[in-house]
Amino acid sequence: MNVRYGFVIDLDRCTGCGACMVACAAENNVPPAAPRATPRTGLTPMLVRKVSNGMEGAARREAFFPIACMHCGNETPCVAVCPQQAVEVDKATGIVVQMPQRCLGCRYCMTACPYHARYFNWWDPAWPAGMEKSLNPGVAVRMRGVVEKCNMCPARLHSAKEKAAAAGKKEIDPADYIPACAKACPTGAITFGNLADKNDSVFTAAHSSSAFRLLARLGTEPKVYYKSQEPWVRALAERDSDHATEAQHG
Amino acid sequence: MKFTRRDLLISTAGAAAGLVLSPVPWKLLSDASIWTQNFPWIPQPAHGPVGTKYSTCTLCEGGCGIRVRMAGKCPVGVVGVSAHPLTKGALCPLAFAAHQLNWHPRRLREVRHDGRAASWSEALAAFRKASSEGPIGIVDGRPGRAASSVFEAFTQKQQGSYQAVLSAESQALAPYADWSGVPVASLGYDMENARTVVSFGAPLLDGWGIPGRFTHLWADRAAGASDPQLRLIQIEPALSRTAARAWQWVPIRGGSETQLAAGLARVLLEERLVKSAGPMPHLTLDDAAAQTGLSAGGIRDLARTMAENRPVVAIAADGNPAIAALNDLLGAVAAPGGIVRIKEDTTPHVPDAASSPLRAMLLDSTVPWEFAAQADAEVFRFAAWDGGGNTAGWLLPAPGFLEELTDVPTPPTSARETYSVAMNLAAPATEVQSAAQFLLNVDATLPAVDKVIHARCEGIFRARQGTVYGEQTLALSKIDSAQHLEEQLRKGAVWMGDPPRDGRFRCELKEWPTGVGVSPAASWATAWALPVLPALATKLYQESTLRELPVGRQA
Amino acid sequence: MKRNLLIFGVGMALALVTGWAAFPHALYVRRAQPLEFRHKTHAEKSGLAQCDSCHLLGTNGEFGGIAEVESCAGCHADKMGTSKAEATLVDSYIKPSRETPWLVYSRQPANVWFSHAIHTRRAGLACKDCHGSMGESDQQRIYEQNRISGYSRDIWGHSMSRLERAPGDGMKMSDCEDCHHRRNVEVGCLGCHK
Amino acid sequence: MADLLLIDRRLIARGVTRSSTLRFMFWLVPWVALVALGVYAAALCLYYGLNQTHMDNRFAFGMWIYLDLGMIAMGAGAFFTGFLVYILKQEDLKPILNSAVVVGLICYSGAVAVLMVDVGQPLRAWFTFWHPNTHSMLTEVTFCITCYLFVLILEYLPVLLRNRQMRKVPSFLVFEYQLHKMVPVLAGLGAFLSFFHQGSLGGLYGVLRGRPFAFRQGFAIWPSTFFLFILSALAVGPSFLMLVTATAETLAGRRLALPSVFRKLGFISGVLLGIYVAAKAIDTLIWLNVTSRAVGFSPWDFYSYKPFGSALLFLEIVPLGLLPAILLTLPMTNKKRGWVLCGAALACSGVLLNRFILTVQTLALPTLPFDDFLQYIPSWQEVATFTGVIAYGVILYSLSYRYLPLFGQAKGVDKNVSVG
Amino acid sequence: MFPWVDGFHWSPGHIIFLSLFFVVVLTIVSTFARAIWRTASDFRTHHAAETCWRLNFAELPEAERRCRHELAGRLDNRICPNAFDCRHCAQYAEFAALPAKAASLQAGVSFSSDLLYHRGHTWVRPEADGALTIGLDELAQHLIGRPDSVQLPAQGSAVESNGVAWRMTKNGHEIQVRAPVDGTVVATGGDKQGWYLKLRPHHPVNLRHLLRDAEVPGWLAGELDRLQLQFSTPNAQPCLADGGTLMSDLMDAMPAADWDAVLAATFLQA
Repeated sequence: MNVRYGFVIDLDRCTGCGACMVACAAENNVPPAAPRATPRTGLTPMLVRKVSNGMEGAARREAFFPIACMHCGNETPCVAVCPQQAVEVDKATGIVVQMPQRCLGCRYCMTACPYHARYFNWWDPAWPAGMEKSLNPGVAVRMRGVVEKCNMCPARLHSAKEKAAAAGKKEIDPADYIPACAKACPTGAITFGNLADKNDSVFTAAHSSSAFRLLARLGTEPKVYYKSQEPWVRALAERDSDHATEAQHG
Repeated sequence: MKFTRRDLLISTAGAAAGLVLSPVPWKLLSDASIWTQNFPWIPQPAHGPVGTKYSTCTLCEGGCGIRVRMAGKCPVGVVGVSAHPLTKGALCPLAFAAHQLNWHPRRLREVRHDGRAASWSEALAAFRKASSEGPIGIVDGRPGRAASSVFEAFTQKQQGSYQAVLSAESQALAPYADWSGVPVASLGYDMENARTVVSFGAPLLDGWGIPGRFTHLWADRAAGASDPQLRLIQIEPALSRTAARAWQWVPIRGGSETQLAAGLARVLLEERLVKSAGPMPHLTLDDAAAQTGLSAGGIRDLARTMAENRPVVAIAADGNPAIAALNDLLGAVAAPGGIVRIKEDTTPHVPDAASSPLRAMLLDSTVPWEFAAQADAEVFRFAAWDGGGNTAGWLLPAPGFLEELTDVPTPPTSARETYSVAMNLAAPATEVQSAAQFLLNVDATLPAVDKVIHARCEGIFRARQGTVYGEQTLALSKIDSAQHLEEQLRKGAVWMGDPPRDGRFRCELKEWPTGVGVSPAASWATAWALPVLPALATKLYQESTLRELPVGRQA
Repeated sequence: MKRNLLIFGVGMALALVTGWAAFPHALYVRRAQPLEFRHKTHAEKSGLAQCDSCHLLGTNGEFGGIAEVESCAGCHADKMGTSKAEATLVDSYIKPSRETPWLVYSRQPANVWFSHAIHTRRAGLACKDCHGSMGESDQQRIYEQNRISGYSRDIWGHSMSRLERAPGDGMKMSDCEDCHHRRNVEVGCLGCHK
Repeated sequence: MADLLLIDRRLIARGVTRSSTLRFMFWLVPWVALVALGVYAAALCLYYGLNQTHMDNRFAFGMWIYLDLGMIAMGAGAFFTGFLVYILKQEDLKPILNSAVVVGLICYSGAVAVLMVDVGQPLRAWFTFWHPNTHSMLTEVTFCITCYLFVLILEYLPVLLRNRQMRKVPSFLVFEYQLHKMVPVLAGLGAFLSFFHQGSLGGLYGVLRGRPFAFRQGFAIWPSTFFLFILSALAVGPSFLMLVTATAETLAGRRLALPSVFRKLGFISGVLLGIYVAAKAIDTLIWLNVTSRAVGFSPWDFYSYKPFGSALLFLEIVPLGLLPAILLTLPMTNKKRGWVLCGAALACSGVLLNRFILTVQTLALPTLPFDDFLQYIPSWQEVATFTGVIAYGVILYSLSYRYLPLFGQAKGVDKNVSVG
Repeated sequence: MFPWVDGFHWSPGHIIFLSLFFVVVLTIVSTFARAIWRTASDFRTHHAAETCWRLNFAELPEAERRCRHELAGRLDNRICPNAFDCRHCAQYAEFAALPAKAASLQAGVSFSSDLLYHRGHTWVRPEADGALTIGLDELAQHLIGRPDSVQLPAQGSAVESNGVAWRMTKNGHEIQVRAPVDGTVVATGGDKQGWYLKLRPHHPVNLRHLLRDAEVPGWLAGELDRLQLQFSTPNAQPCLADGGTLMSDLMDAMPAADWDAVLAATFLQA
């Protein structure tokens, strides 16, 4: 059956706690920041950004946008530009896969990505002495000089597959494969599932009236949907220019 | 014929041609790139299969259920347990990287005395000497644990003093305890049944109480709705994380919570919005408005909203009595949706005062690093991580995350009594001793932690009430033996008691309190008692603009 | 002219000899296994004929890999022979229950995810399809490690040209791909990389 | 020292006069120093990784990519002159052909060298050839530039072998003769390759649908920038050549190319520039009114961030596009060496500005509604590498000028005393 | 890149791209290989020397490329288009018919009229037995004096016209003497003997390209003028003894002069 994994993120439920960011980093063996790293040189495959309605005082509202790779389904910008096929759209799952072992670090994909969801390993990955014992065995550590991003926690997909195979089943149990960010979200703001399956909760959520996608008009068919009841958030996301200019960087 | 320069050139050309036809350049090219794919200086994860264990997080007293992935004796991943009755699978952001803490650069790795390396035997000798010379004060950051009863047993035998340092959440409940005589540990907030929650600066959505409990409640019943089932009103000077997502944010002048409470009380009483006739605050509405920076109308509207959407409960970030009084006035004490009694025991709170000037103090690893010990006492400080600063006295490496067998009693703010056990799943990263173990080495007649846990399990089993949430959810009555219960708990299950048959209690309030509570700690630090943060916290404060690094913490 | 050709040829020959004969020796460092383990003996004498009697597959399909020292202790709790290896096994590994630092011929790098469960259970491959006749081996081969990449020589295979290779001799990505193409099983990068 | 003087003298062709060895060495010293610094900076980047630069996840491309685009545009003179001489049989341009080849070689080898530092994993760069993604403009660029570099080397070889000492070896001399006979083939090949990678460099940004500021519609698989880049490269190639020649002339204190050559190059450059400017203007209009609006961006917002105002757009098209085109083509200005050079300079800076806008401004502009406009100041390592490459170019050109017949017929022309 | 390598697609775009690439690579490689091959065959077919000479000739300054008939005063101004090989000159007969005006040599370099001269300052004397003796002319001898070393070709080896006849070294300068004619070496002499090589010509000998009679003084006069110019560098002593003969062994006499240039010009090196 045709699987298209995707996220639906309910911004109204997001408290910006950052659990998804930490859980993602822990699951995928993302190293802690190098001493000189900044928000612009860090490694945050899942990044929560704070936005506001630009008002001051009691009228001020703030919301949080969890931003990961949008796993674009059409004209995927990064796939087309990679000179050596280090990025591909996985046929079976629709996951946009970044292969650090193939990557030569030209960073063309990063310039191509409108969501800035791709990150370059500016430093050699390093952990405090002994902490490498706490690394997730299911994920290889990336090396310096390559691009990485959200691959939808492949290690979890792998163990789900393995479990299914051991049980002699062809299809994995959806409960066995939930990416770290979705699993970690304390308010259930991040939901994960198969967007191609009409019975899946994310399908209905993605097609609800309050659902939208960032930069949808670029036509790249991102597989990450956002939901919000708050008009100003939706206006901001749809780049209603007078909001957009006031919008603050999270 | 001699070998000319020309010949050299030609033979070199030949060699070049030959080299191209040999594996050398190609294999080297291939191996070089493979080398770049596994740089030898890059750490690689361990080989071999991984298992899963259930337990309870002990980083704070929230008592969240955790599922730990173990590679051998090493935790390699932490996630929440969705079956957990209190947290429903939610964890604070830092718990997801908690398994890194044991290798934190500031992990205490050896016994230190006045900043110099020392040995456990020396520490033991010094403590024995001290306890023979005078009373010992033991400070406990999380009363009610098995270790706590070891401490109490020791201090009773030694005529020392046992003192508990309460978290902000417990402090907020202290006024009710003082007015009603019900111990703080027996009180909680019944938020599940509240329609309006008015938070006076308490970070309800940012790790307050049991991280996940209220966020879940809020997410299910409030998030995004313009007319929600649960109204969260945040009264706070700054637009905090909680304020940002609250139904209403009331920005007031910093530290004027008491005045606002008084103002609200005045409106409630004057407009007869409450049945009970409590003491009238002296502060006038206009003064309250002036001092809080709100308009009188604003305070009035707020009071009306609170009165109209009952049950309502006001939550203080600290032990501010005025807010407790406000709750009493609103009828939120000993009422559904308000402050409730979670068990019927009436054991009075252990007096904090020391019998006589203390010869030495033993600080448990749960005591916040900021705690100031009695100046002239010799300090035996247990800690898993060095909070920096004080080097005086003894610094004793305590077990880190998942390195110690301990139990987790009912977390503050919980509306139900709970009990769970955290096993020592991880092999200690260094030679460690818990304070309780240390005391047992001093005096072998004390009850051992596992004995106490065993006894408590039997106690719970004898009471025949409550439910055990483990691999499957079981009413305790279905469990055949105390051993079985203990096994379940040791496997990571949590027991949750039923509400007490009689939850009634009354607060005797003569006059409106004017005292100001102690100011609360910075927001996410309240959810984080440890002096250090997991390495991956850099994602939150260094590699993104999501949070500021909490004061005095380091990743 | 002839002379030039001769000199050219000499240079070429030298390069070829170096490249095909000397280079492989220089490239790989030879290391001995910590113990001399005989698959054959274990299969015949102790009836451990099945690979999975020691190399277990977990309930969730995770592969146990090489047997942990406990399972050896099952029989080798005490010395079963007088051989030196036996003594080493018991004294330096079983008694202190220290894992034996085997050098795994078919060890793949950290970025490779290979599920034995999927290949044996679903694809129905036999162990020897990839590992060759490891099971009948009476003698352990010397372990050769690439000085640059750190890989076992089995990954590239023993012939430098990678021509005529037996099963298990050569476990590069291209070898996996060949097999996948033959059975037209298509898995993307995610299928084998982690 | 004496030996050095002797060697130097023996390397200089008989009958031509060059500045004294000492003078030449003094001239080289600062450039050598810059190269050394550049090599050191590059080594830092290769050893410690690209954290030595001030690039970041948003500014994933920086000064170096700009250098590459700029240099390769300037190097277009090499293939274009070859094309004019050997394919279009413009024999009168032959005298500057060698000089053009050297300029090309410098630009391309420099660009490739910088790219090797710029990528995070140089040791894996060959993967691009082994597992090419033929949809990627970068693949096209990599393949073409690498091939063309070899072509340039083959074109440079004859020039090199004509050195006075080299030619003493009969086999070298004959080889030079035979290779030179086949240069037309190479010229054709060079034209083919350059055509594609000049274009692909434009396509590099034109295809980025994620960057509405750079994204352009196009024909077949190529966005309009593909063709604009080819045009602009063709236009400035000769201009840059003229500037180089003129500089060499002032330094050498002698005429190296006949005024007719300048006039011809200027005219060609001017005409092409005119076409380019027209095309560019049309393209910009289409982009302003169709392309960027289609994806929900109001294009003038892009110019609302200082210092990148719409003035830049005007500057690029009119004073640095139209004006030089006129200067170079109008008979009255085209005849005057001064005007021609001025036009050439303007044309070159116009195209350099175009490359700058495309590389730097594109990345600086926000795409997400809650993004910021970013600043990026290169680190000293980046600048040092940059200048190092420039210095390398100067050195290679000086050496070639001194020891090789760069300006074929010019030798006979005149032999007044040398200054440079 | 190849069908058996990961990432190869049987899609038109991919195939077209790669085949174009391979065509380009093949063109580059074959161009290079072809140049090498042709070079080799030039040497095999003994065209190499001729090619080298023609390339060098093209590089010579005009003053050194003047036609023999101009030297003989038969013409006013003519640059030789045939690399000094009058055997292929279409107009030779026509010009040779014109009257010559013999130039007079003031500085005493003598020459004999029974010798045929080559512009590379060698002379050829046809012997009775059909062999050709080759020697260094007087001007060259005066310049060099006694060479430090002489490398003569082995007996039986072939010498090609305008190729290297033999090599000499003097004060660290290597001198390649161009062969005036081609043939096989039958005997070798040296500076003591006054001649260097005896050649047996390959094919019926044609010495039309060598200078004779009236052409020689004109040519030598030009050469002397050139030397005058080249020696008139500041720190050079007067080199032409007034009225007397040309000083012998000038290389030792005036080390300061730019011998590199002088020798190159004298022996027709570019």
